[in-house]
Amino acid sequence: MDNLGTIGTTEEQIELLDVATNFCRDKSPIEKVRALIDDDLGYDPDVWREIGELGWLAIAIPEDHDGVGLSMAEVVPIAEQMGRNLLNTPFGSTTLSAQVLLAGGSDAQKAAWLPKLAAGTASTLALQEDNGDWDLTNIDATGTVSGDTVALSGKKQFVLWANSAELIIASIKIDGAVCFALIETSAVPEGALRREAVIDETARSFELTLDGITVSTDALLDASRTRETLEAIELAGSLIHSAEMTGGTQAVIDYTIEYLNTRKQFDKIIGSFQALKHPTVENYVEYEKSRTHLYSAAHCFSDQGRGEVAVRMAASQAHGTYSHAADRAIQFHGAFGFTHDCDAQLYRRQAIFKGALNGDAAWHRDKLSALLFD
Amino acid sequence: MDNLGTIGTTEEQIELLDVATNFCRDKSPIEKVRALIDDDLGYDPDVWREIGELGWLAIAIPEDHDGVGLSMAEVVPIAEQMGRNLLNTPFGSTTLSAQVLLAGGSDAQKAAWLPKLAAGTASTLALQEDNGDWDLTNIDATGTVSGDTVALSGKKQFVLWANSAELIIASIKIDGAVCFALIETSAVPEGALRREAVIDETARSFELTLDGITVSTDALLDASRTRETLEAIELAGSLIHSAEMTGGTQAVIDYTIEYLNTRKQFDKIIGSFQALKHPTVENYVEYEKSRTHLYSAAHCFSDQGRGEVAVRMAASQAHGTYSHAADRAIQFHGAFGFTHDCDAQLYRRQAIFKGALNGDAAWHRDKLSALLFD
Amino acid sequence: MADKPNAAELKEYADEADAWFKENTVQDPGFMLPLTFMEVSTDQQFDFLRDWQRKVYEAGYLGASWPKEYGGGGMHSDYQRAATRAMKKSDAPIMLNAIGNGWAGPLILDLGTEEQKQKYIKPMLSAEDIWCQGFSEPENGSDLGNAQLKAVKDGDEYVLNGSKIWTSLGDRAKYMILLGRTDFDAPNKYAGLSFFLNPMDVDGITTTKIKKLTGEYGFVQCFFTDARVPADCLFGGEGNGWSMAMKTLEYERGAKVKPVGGYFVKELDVMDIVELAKNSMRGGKPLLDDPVMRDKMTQFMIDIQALNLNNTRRRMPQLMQDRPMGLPLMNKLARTDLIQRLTEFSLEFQGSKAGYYVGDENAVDDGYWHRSYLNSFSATIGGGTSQIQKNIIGEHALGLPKTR
Amino acid sequence: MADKPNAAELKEYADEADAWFKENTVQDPGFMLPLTFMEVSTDQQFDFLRDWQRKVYEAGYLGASWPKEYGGGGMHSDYQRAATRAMKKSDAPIMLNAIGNGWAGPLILDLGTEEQKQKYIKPMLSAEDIWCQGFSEPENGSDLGNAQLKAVKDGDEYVLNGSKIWTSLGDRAKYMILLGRTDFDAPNKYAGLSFFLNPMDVDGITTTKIKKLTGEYGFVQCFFTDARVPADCLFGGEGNGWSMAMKTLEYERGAKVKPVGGYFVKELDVMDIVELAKNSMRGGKPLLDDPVMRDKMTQFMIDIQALNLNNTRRRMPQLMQDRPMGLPLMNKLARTDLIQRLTEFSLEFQGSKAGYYVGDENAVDDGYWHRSYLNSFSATIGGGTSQIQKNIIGEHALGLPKTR
Repeated sequence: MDNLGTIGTTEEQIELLDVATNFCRDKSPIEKVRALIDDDLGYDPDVWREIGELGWLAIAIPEDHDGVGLSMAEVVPIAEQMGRNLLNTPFGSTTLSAQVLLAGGSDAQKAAWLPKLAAGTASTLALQEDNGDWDLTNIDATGTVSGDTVALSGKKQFVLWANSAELIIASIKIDGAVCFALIETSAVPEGALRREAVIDETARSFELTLDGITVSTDALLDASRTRETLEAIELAGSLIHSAEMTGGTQAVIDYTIEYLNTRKQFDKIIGSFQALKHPTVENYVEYEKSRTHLYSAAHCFSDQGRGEVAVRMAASQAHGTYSHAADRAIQFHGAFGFTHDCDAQLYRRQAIFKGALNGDAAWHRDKLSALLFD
Repeated sequence: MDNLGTIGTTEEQIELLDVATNFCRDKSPIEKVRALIDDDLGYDPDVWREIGELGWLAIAIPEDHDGVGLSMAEVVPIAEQMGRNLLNTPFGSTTLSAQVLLAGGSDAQKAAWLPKLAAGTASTLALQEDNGDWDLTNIDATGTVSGDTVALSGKKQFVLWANSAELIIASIKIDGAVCFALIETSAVPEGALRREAVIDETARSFELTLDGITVSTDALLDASRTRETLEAIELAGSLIHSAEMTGGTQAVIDYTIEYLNTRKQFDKIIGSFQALKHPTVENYVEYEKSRTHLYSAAHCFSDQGRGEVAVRMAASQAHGTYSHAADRAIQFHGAFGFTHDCDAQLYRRQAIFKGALNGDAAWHRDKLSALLFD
Repeated sequence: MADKPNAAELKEYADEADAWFKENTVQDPGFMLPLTFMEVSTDQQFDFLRDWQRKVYEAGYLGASWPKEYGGGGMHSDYQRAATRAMKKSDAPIMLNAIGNGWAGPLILDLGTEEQKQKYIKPMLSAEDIWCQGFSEPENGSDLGNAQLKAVKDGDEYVLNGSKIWTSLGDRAKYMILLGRTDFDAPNKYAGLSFFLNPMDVDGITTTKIKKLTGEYGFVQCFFTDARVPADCLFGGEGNGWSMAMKTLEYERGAKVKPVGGYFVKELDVMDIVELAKNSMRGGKPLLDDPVMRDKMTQFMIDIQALNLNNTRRRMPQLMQDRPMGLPLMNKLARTDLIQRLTEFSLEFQGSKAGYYVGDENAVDDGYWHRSYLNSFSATIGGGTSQIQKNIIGEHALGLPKTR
Repeated sequence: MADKPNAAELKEYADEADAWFKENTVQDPGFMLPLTFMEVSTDQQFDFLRDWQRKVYEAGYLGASWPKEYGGGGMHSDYQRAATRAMKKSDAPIMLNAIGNGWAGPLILDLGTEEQKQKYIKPMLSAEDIWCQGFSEPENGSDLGNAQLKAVKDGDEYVLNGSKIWTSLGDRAKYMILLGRTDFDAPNKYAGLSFFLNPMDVDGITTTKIKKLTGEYGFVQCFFTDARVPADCLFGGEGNGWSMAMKTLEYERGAKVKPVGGYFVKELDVMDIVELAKNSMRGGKPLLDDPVMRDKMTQFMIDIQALNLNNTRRRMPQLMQDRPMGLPLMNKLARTDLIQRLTEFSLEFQGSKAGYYVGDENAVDDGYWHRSYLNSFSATIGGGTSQIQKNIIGEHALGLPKTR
């Protein structure tokens, strides 16, 4: 198997890890996370502005588009720490949008949007549809070209942060071929966006009705690069989600350990019971494997062949581990774990949501098996 | 799902359970089991004679063939207790042979052999070949008919107890169609039987070279009933193996509990450590599920549709549970578990062997899924 | 003791019951009905279930085999069983008054005075008096024996101070079976406990709702501040609280329960999951064509069938000779864990739509599976966590030493 | 301290080493070579491995970075690492003298006297003196601190009485690192222990072979009956036995081990299992076309890759900031459990042929997989069972309270 990757770090990556660790911890205490659950916007605009000022949205954007000119590898520690602190913002969707523009955008489109995104303009993607399929090419939304305009129709689900994005990149089919349309939210009619009730209460997700929206043909991504664009979405998306899930896994395990070290039953600290200690150790071992796969995926990301194997391993490991660790976190908190006040449910719900957005562990294993054995 | 079975017992079944429980415990103490490992025959001829005298080999044979006229349901408790006490004899292969004759034998063949088998003549089957496949129709051994004789060729593996059987029922292909030949071991040339080195040291298994063996065409089972014959082998065989495995599971769990209740480490009886207690409880729960499936399979055995579902559930549950319980038994016995003197390995090895003979848990699940979902 | 009916009599009764429930069961009241008495979160749900229980009782299909003189039907328990089967057949809603009918009622019938039976049983059956349970305390979720709620005798009253938590229907109940500490100097923690049939409508008892991880309500925490209750609420005598509590747990576990009838928890019908799997698509193909999913689902079917058959085998002593306590003790652990794994697995069927939750028009089965999965923890945690169940089985069925 | 070589120097050395091992490694001596020093069961295997170690040592590829004055090569450890890599590349056999080179050697170099270094190191490297370990006792497999072997000072000798068990090469070793109790009245069980570099060729020491669950041999039990050994065998002083023993365990765990070079355990090459899977047929089709098997194998690949990458990440403090002890402590648990599950899984590939065992002409890969699975328990049990590893990780990496 010559497509198994290695692991390594860059100086910038580690510096960003240190900065992000402190920033996310300071800006996203759990009280604030819970307060934002009941907030329409769902995040703190000041924190979002600071994220932009820190240049974190520009990291993986080339310098000639006002970016920092680093790679997705340096995005990973930031996304990881955001996930760890449930600091949920349009960071992921905006970063991913930039990667999509880089993969499939025309020079004009890049020039028009990348500097904006690098500077902190929120953006998002509209990919999923009602069939529940993770195959991004299995879509029914269409675009009909007449002259230099494209009339869109169909429905998109799980359009994250659409309430604060200026740009929505939507997948559609034109004459049966998948392509992508850049939709400015200013052009989205009243009521075309419906906030969805999603399992992760810290996220904001919307259903977008395309009917009645038209875009100029200039707003279509390069149809000849659809394959590269889809790959960018799958791989960059999986990398970001894996980072967020791995951070969340660390947090939910630490949260559980904290409880096991303080809660008493039968006059004993419950962490001394092997029935709780050993499964927690097992989850911790799986977490370290997640983090190893994550930084391997970051390291190999741009490496043909190895990149996809590493990313899918990271995604599969991260989702499976996050789900199980959070599931056990609820159980091990006993009756308190059954309450909304216990943070365990926040992580469990997020693990479900991330898997739904990005493909669950089984899905990535299926893709992996072809890369490994065929 | 109208093919899910129920559970029930017969009076004879429960009486036999009581008798077999005592008989097998008394006749097969572990010292004797270990002594027989180094014995060529592999079982105690006196015990075998007693089994015959008890009529246990006649249970599922109709009265008009000198049988008891009960069913496979009443064979189950006996096979279970034999497995529980590692009392390994040609009982299973002989019982199965009778079922095969009943399913596919001519009146003459039944009349010739069933009374013998009922009276304690050992018999066995030759089904497996070198392809490792559990699909009994995937065989290469052939029979070539000329006049009223059939010349056999090919090799058969895992012919159990061939050293003491008078009859071997071998699957072969004649003109591409699977059928079965009755081979009297008296007609097997010198050196055609090679004792195999198998993982279960309490079993006796042989490779049979068919080349040079000829049988009369009268010794072929009814070719028009091959499907029924194959089904009898699969289902009756699985039922017997499931019973033996379920008995073995009970024994290996009891053996482990015994150790956990006596062994001390760190000045504590190790059974008080949840790291050992809880997995043992989990294995015990699975064992009770095995036994429930087993007696459900016995109860539904002759019930069209439900029978196969129940038997395959029993086989899958029994093999998976036996394997895991014995695996943990080795581990939980610590360094002693790593020795040949610890009985845990006897059970672990038998679980591997039974799965190899009868199809492992995954194989039966695969068959089940078609019965349940298609 | 009422006469055992002959087959014909029972058949006739069963047919009547089937017909009655077929006619009277409301399948969809227009809002989600709780699957268990622990999930009643809205007035709408409460009122509906209370009315339903009364209706069933008045039709004679609840408490049919409880003594006539206290409000029961006085019939042989075979009749009640037939009625309960009829409820199941028609998928009728749960009986609301679980703690009353399932815990307090059997205890009172078993050990109560004539006066107590007269006072409590009938209104309990008719759901006029709702009961709740006050065993757990914030600091002693698993360690009931360590209950600290203070109950001090003062004349012909007890003065209660402390708090109870995880109380289903605690804000709607008229009575609570309460475990309090009357003696803080007892030789051991159990000996200091006493058991009360405690009225909730007295000064000094307040409740606050607890929001569940599902986002819904269903439990309350009860605070007792110098609450004064009549001394004759004491049940079983001072210092016998632990044995009384253990008895109620036995009734719950199904040991020597008089069959009041009905069910307080609707078992999730696993066949619904098979349906979900059959109707789910993945990559344009039915999910059950995916061999990995098929294999997992098949394993679940094997587990489900085993637990269903166990319920029959539990009544077959001839197949329980070696460890008779095993099957009875393992049922809760095995079933609640299986439901948890199964409902979790059901999310895998939904692909990206697993991201939706109760309340979204696009959610699969209105989010039923997510809700069921999250609610499944109440069963793996409540009534002794799965971890504690394993101790119980290990110690009482397998004879392994205590963990302490 | 020897100089660190520059890239060119190292490359030249590495090329020489590669060439030497390529030329001198015997892949198939005509009998099964042990994968670990614990599996040496026949004279044939022992003699072969002893000769091989001497040959490697004499070629300068073992102990290359140990001090010249005691028989080492005195070179920078980068050279030894290059040599060890060369061994791996050529899949060379293991180094036989594990306890000597891996445990006793580092301890003696670390804390021994000049005289001890002169006496023990060279013959240890050349495999002339084989060493074994005497920590475990029949009654104290996991609880080393409770060792009871009695060591009583008598003039200039110690008199030993007791028994040691699970001693690899115990019947072939010249020395044993032995944990004995010199003080039965010590304040705690640890304080009574002392550590000896114990000669095996004295009267009163006898050994009996232990048959392993594989059917092979590899361990012995050692009996000490009034065995008299010189007092200067005591190492580290009376009462310091526990800290000496802990030090050797540290060397084993890889902490501050001087790289003697080579390996004592051949890691099973998981890619062999992929090969097995690819070459296995089921129902006339390649096993890896079976989606369920594919999925399981893929999961194993994810686990394998994680553990392999962990070995690199362990040397990256920048990615171990939060729980620095985590990765080092989990390695043994994770790897040995994985190998056990993986070798067990490999039996599933074989269909009915899984029934064969070592010694049958029809056995898949001569029964290698069955043997590897059964042998895997020596790693999940020896050196602290997986259960004990979880305690260690829980307590030392996660800060959870002790279980007692």
